[in-house]
Amino acid sequence: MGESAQAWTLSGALNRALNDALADDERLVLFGEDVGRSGGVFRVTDGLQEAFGERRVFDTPVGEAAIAGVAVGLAFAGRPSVIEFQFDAFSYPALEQVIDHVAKMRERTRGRVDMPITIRIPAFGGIRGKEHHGESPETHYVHTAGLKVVVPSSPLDGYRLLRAAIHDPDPVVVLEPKARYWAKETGSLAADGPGIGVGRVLREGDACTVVTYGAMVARALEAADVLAEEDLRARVVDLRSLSPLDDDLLARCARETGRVVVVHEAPRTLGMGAEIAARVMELAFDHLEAPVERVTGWDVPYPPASLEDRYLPSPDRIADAVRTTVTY
Amino acid sequence: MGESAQAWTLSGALNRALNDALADDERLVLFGEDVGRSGGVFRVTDGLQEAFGERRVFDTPVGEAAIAGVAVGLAFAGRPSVIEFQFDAFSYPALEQVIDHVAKMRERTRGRVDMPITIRIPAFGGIRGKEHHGESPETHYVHTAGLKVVVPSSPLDGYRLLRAAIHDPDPVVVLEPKARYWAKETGSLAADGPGIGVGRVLREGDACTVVTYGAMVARALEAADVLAEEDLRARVVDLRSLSPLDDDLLARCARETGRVVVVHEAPRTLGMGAEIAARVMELAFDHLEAPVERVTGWDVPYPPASLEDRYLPSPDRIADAVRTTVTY
Amino acid sequence: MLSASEHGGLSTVAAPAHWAGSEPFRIIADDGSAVGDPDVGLDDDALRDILRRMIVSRRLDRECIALQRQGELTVYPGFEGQEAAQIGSALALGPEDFVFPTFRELAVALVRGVDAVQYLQYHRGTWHGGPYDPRATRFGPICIPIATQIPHAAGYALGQQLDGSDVVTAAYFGDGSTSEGDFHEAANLAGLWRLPLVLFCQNNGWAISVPTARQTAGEIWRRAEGYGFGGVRVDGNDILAVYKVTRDAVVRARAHDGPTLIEALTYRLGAHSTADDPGRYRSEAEVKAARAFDPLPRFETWLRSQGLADDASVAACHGEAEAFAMEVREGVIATEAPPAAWMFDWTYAEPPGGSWAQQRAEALGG
Amino acid sequence: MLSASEHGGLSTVAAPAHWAGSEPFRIIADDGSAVGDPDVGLDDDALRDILRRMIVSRRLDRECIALQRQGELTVYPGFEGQEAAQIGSALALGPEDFVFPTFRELAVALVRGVDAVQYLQYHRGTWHGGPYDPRATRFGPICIPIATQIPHAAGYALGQQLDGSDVVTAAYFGDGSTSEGDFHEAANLAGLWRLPLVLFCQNNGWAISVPTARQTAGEIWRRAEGYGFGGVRVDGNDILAVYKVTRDAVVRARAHDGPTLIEALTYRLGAHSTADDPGRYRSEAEVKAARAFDPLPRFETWLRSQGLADDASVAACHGEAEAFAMEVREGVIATEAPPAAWMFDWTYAEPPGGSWAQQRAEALGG
Ligand SMILES: Cc1ncc(C[n+]2csc(CCOP(=O)(O)OP(=O)(O)O)c2C)c(N)n1
Ligand SMILES: Cc1ncc(C[n+]2csc(CCOP(=O)(O)OP(=O)(O)O)c2C)c(N)n1
Ligand SMILES: [Mg+2]
Ligand SMILES: [Mg+2]
Repeated sequence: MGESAQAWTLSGALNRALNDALADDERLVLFGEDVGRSGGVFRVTDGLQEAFGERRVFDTPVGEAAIAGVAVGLAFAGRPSVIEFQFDAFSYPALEQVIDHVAKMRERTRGRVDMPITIRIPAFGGIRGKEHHGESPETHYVHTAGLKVVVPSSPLDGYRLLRAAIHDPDPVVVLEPKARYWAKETGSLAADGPGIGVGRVLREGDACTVVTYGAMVARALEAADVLAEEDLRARVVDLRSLSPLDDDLLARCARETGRVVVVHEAPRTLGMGAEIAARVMELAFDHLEAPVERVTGWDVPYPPASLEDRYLPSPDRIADAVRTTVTY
Repeated sequence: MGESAQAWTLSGALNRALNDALADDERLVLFGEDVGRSGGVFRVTDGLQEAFGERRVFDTPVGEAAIAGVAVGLAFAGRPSVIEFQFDAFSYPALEQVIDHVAKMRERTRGRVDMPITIRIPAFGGIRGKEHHGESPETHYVHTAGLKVVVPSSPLDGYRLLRAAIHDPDPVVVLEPKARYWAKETGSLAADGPGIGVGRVLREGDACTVVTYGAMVARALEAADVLAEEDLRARVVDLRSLSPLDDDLLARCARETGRVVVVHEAPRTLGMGAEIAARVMELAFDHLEAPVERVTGWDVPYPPASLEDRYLPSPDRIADAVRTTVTY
Repeated sequence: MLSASEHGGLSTVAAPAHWAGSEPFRIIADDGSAVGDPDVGLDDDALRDILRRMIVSRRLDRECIALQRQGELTVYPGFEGQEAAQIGSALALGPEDFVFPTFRELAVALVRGVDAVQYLQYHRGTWHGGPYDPRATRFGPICIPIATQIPHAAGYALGQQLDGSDVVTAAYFGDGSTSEGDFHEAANLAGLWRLPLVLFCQNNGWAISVPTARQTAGEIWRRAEGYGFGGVRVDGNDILAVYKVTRDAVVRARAHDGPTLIEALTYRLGAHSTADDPGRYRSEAEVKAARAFDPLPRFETWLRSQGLADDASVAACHGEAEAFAMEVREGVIATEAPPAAWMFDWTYAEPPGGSWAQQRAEALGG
Repeated sequence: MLSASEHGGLSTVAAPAHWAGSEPFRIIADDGSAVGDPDVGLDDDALRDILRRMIVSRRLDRECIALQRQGELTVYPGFEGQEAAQIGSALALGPEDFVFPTFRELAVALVRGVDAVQYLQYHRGTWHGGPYDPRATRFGPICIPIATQIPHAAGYALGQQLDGSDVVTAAYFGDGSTSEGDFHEAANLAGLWRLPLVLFCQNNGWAISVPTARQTAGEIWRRAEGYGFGGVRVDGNDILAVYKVTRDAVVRARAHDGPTLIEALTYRLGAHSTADDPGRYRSEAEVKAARAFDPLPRFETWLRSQGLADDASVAACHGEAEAFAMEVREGVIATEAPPAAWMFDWTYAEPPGGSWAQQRAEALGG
């Protein structure tokens, strides 16, 4: 993009990514509920209909199964698409289409029909939302072979990951942490840099590795700050890509720090922490000094706004887990 | 039931469980696609409509979301129900209703409205079925707080678990291993015995614990037979209940054998093996002599019939994993 | 689009675009004059009470928006303009009948006797969609996932049918909701099983930013025929007409004559919710025009013309509304966060031990 | 239920129950006499070719059942009785038009030029639903999850509309499929966007064991009106009538005049699939009665009456059918399991490394 550095929100950076992708590929279309005229509940599609017209950027009726199914049909017609499910839980009505078709059509047709579909979902909690507006749906997608799943944690990386998702010939689910839409980062947007499948170390440390993604990255960094004052240097890894996972990075960090804490908002059982714990054990068993700790949402429905803070991993809980791990 | 011992198929035992539950609770209703007149694709509901009438046992149109939604409405009206989704993948259209309502209604209403709904799903592979007829959907349900999930591996236990599921005031998903519908076991059907949340040791051993469920139980026992000839005594655990998991049993076995192999048909990533590996590490880290091995379906769509044997864990693969583990 | 005069009233502005097409059933015209038979079986007291309810509901709705602005509620979805549709239909139900609402039916909830402060716990973020007792109030939990409550209503109605009860079930939903698969599957069941069910659609012209013309090319009430039962289109801002068609539908359902789909043409005068800025997608002029079809002045005018309302009685209603709004405000503000234990207390009737119990301890210890 | 004579034909037995209600469009009566204009724009060669296709398709269908019984195919869903609906509609499509089928459209596939052996790889269990090239044959992958292909067809049609192409898309589905949410969501989009789409429903009276009367209380073709477009009911065992209504729908779609819902009344003479035992839920007598409405003798009788078929020509068709069935049989039996690597080769266009690549190695090494 070559623009000079400026302050971006995640919403703004994602908006720019969509804009640039639509400009780059004139066959790309973007659709979903309220993404057109109004520009989206979180303004991520703001101005795109105006810029690219109603044939490229359009509103659909309320019906998520059809949104996903139409994307599949468009892929048959040689059109890549970006679709949006308005909130996490509102992606569930489309799960049959996504699991049975979006994820499997390429395999079914022996590679003759790609599914270049980007599924954007404003996801996760932390915005004092109502029921069904704070869910962490990643397990459903990560468990589904044929899909890729990414979660940006910052504006500049959001731009990069969304461009990569749209560019990828495979279907990619982009889970956008709602709680970070308005967080700012200064820099220049660039599509190059680490792609899908690659995690990044955001803070170096050797006492323990905190592995996380999305809005929990900021909390992990906060926890690391606190721990640093105790001379406990925690490494913080932003996974970025939940499927595929960056096995090399996990292996390296587990080996180097011998201790791993996983943090996510989703309920614990069969949340990402389970997979990461299992892989870390497989990849670095002999190096582990302590069991992998999971700091997660509880195995209960996402709570009402007034209890959100008792549900989501806090910097305190993360720091405690690190302390437990290093003193194991 | 007090009947004298006889040979039961899983299909027959489940049929009897439904029959006895319908007889015990006259408010219970049973419905789904082809469960009435025809008695179900796997004959599990055979004869029930005749015995209990069309008002208690009835066919629905093709529409899984409505099947689940109607069960929710019936629960409001004070009626427990048993619903069937005809095959694993055909439970996906109902995931929104199941995740958003079946699992959460009790919490939403502060316990005022129970959801005594039993969701029966003929599941898993191994029958040379078509696409969408060999899926292992357990991850979607186990990750969803508010649900319980059980998987019988044998006729007598099938009877017990299905009766327990129907009796439970919470919604219970019963995943019935299609590949075992016609396997026989001789004994008397009884509803008492280990309930939901309790696993069982099917074969004692101290070299390693093989943890599994459903149709893989028989394969794990086969593997254990082979290993026994090598003087390798593998303990075999049938989980029975995937949610809640029997943490005590997992902890005890991991501590006693120091080595754990998990076997399931579902793709590896975020399959039950991930959760079990994570828990075993949490519960018995200091006792583990080797990383938990996962013998699973691959992270690809369930293959066509002719490749099924290359996808499902075989007794050979299981035995190999045990050997790897014990020589780690 | 129908012009206002074609539309049967005397307004000088055009009716909302989505009111075009088949003529809706109507009793009181936009200007408050009767164009049908206003004797719908309600006596004078009942008619006066209707106006009171409309005024009280609207006042509370506005108070809720104010409470949200002041940070006392989280996002709130207002219903201004839809009072006739909500109250008219709710009054047609009997006390034992059961309602499955969306998230915008506060006026229906009030008719059902739901405690407003309890209801608003949901919007305060102190509990989920079912803070009141749905069984006692016969008003189901607030339901967010669009159209998913319609199969619940079908199931409840089936339960009544199986019990041989004469309870009628009503499902409320919006125009946007009719595009979801769940609407369809439930409506088909309603027809197939001849369920004692009223499917009440408030076509308020909008599904967030999407106008009805971009939601469907058909007329919603016509869908019923494809399911083998009757549909009716009614002027949803004409409270007597709404009451009448709903009561007819309830009578039919109670007599085991099957379901009815009602499309009530109304207009969402406010934003989709307090989080929404309708300036992005609709003009002020359109809203201003729609105000001319406001159900409140229409009914008030007619009521005055019948000698059933005058300045004093209307003022009394407003006084009551004001007092009620203040009472609810206080109640809302006094509502505190529940104990953290509640996150775990209702998840299961028979809660697991093991890791789950340990999580509970961890969460509540912290 | 219509009696046979009301039904326009001369059969002495009653028509299938689900044919009751609105009179379907019909050209050739059950006894092979014309009751409408048989000039549907097909010349004599084309008419002769239709009979040939019907005979060849039926023969292949029976061969597939035999192959399944002999263990050469896994479960196979036959289409006997539905040849007129499938072939008549498929012939009305142009070569560039695109079909999204269910799992029962082998006769359509043959018209589209799909290689039968390739198609049957699916039923042999050597590949998934898309063993042929869907783009080349313009016939989508075999689709199992009921009604999910209908939104795909809507999306493909939307793609054509965006491209300004005049390609028409056809979605095939059954009576049972119309109860799924996906049917509804897609049909609504079709009407809203006036998509160049033909929604072709084969109402064969059964969804596995559930008769149409227990599937819906409405008439399927009537659903269209609720979505703002046209529906038509046709005698699905009258191949000229099917051809005519489908061609009209295709012409409309190609002229950008929007979608059409066609309900073709037919009857599934065989089991749902080779795994199904219809004796559990329907009587032999019913099937025997339905045989009187078999589309093959009907068309053959008419063709003979026009002097376009005689014993020799019919025998030639049967000879060709026999030869084709044998050829396909050999091809099917010769089809072997694919290499295990194929499990991994098509999952991703850009396959992951790490654990995924390692699983691949593990699987293929073993
Ligand atoms: C399944 C699902 N998808 C999307 C949403 C987001 N959403 C909330 S309200 C709404 C529009 C509903 O429109 P309508 O049914 O007309 O009701 P109204 O808001 O006008 O009362 C949408 C799409 C949702 N709540 N649930
Ligand atoms: C989503 C889904 N639910 C259930 C099934 C199981 N099933 C296979 S065929 C069938 C009936 C389909 O009936 P219809 O649409 O009339 O087609 P037909 O079989 O008569 O051709 C059902 C329920 C399925 N394949 N997909
Ligand atoms: Mg609306
Ligand atoms: Mg059918």
